[in-house]
Amino acid sequence: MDALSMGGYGAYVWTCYALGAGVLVVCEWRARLRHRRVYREIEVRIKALGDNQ
Amino acid sequence: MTAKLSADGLTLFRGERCLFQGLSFALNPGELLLLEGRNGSGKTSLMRAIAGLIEFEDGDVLWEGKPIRTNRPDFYGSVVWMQHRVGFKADLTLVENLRFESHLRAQSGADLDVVLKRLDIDRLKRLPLRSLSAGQQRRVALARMLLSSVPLWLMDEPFTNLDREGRALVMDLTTEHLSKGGMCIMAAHQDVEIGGNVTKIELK
Amino acid sequence: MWKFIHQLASPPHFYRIAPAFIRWLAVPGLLLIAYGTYAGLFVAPMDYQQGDAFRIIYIHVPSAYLSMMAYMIMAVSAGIGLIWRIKLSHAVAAAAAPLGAWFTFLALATGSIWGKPMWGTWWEWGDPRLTSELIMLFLYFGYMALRGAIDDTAKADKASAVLALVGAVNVPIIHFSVEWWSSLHQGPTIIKEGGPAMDAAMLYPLLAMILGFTLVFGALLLRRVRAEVLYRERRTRWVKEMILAGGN
Amino acid sequence: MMSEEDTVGMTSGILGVARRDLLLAWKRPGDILNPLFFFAMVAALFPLAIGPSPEQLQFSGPAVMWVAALLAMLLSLNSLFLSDFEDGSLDQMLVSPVPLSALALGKTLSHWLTSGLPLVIVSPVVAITFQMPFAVTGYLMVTLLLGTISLSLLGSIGAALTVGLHRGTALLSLLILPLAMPVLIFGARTVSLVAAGDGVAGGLYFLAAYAVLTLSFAPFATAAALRISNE
Repeated sequence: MDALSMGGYGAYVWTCYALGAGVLVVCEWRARLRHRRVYREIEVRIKALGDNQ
Repeated sequence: MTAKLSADGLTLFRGERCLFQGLSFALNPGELLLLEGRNGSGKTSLMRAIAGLIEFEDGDVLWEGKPIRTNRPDFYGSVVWMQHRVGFKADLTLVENLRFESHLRAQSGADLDVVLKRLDIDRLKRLPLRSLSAGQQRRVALARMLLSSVPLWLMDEPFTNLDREGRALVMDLTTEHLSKGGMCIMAAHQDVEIGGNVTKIELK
Repeated sequence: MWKFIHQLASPPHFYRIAPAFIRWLAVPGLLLIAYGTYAGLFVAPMDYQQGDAFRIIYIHVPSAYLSMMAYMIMAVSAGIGLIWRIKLSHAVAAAAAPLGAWFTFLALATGSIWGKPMWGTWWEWGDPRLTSELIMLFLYFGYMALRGAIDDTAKADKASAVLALVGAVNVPIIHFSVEWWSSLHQGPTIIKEGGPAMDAAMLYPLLAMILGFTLVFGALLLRRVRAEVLYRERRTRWVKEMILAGGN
Repeated sequence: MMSEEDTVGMTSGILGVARRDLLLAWKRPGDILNPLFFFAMVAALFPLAIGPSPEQLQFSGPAVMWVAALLAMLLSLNSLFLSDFEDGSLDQMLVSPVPLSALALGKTLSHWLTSGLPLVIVSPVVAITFQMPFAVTGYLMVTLLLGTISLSLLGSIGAALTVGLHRGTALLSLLILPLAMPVLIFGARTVSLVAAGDGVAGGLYFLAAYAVLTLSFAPFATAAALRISNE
């Protein structure tokens, strides 16, 4: 419990580490999301063009 | 012998659309290059690209054998550009507008009054450009070309807004320019009757 | 050497080999962060002035460093793209901006949280570093807004590259002027985050965190660049063939 | 008889464009006056918001006037290249042997003469309402004189980048304001320092050096941006 309370600064310290982890996760997630969206868009277009030809 | 102006393997995209691919041409003194095609076929884009205002996807336009992209001052010192938007200030008078031209490119030293008389706009000298009709503004743009002393005329749709008389005037002036060893690239969707050495490019 | 760079800069090749690079950056990076977090939180001794609150610097310093680093990467690759017309480097610049903005945000948030117990306020204008970071965030916003406002990718690349270069000239000046400005301010005394005489047990976790964050940043950057490359090459034959073959 | 180099050159390009734009401004005085009115009105908003206490006004005067000046400059920047872009004059400037950076510098020069310099000239009038002593007003004018040069030059880059874009005004502010912070900091703080009776040489040197620095790179950045924006 002592380790968690960080000499009374626990809330500040843990918030910062959570934020750090959060930013890393969000960046990774946004990058994957963007990739997936672009991929889908191209896939749909290629399929649609394939039907026309 | 290298041509004065030449192009090899030009490819141009506008947005997602490919306007043309692998286009080539050559132009020498006394010659006219005529770009034909319906509206929206990419004539204006090609003209703007030759003028160096937009970039080709592939290929280069060469002026005296050197790509214009890297030799802009050389090329631009020999060109005058006429397009749909005439490039004059509506608030300035005809004379004030033409006087500014001398800061942009070499002038032939031709007498202003003679040139304006020939174009039949000498009465409008002191009027601000906004009070001129579209056709009269086109004639002022022609005055810009006559007052300059450059060999290459780039004209995008020079006949727009001109009456029959005006169109004949453009053709006469161009023929005259070519006969003096000048060059011209013209984009037009009307029939053009210009004597001399004409090459045509049809855009689809 | 040149051939290697040229090959790497070819979009299909980059797209194929990027996942391997991402793995090789992310795994050691995450391991370093794990070690740094553990050692920083539980092993490093308490700072006698700041108490346990100083442990925030293990997040704050790497993110502040990366916010500058990302701007530099962005400006340099934008410059390369503008001068040598390498499409991949424009993609790198486009990918670096949002990441840089996120790390700048992290540096600001942690700096502000650190400031609360230290200065008693969430925001202290007297601290030049926080103020610089704030302006940095505005610079990133401007860059991304300009990119977002131009539809044509090639045009957006070139216009934003000019902005990135102008910004890069200004960043040191902004830094300097904020420094000068706060030196006039007679506010609360600012405790320096870690002096030169830092205990080894405090220093090693910090170095591990900086290196780990940098590696993970590299991995994130590559992942974003990969998505950018795919978008930019969407009309090409290799993308079509890859997607028809069900590749990833 | 002048040679070609004399008639079509850098100096002639800079001065020719500047003269044309000044002539245009002369025919449309509203373009000069509107930012000035804006400057005076923003400066008047603050006393109304802060309250009439002379001490407080005297204290916040330099900062308020500098912020107002910065916003007024920003307001006038939006139209810097817009009409040239719309009527095709920009095309004519691009297709010219005169370096585009020289023409851009000419435009910036006339922008400064029609928006920066008038601000400097009317600033003493506004300063009176802030109870600013004469000596301090003198320094305010000097910092504005040096600072607005940088603002015009930096602003021309932003104006060139955003010309032809929708939502141009808001975007322009977003691009330029962070870059303008050093000018604001040194401008406003230097005047505040004078008011407090401190030394000022450092701030003035910085503003002068920054003006020279922006003068050395802004025209080229503006030219590059114009070429890109006009595509």
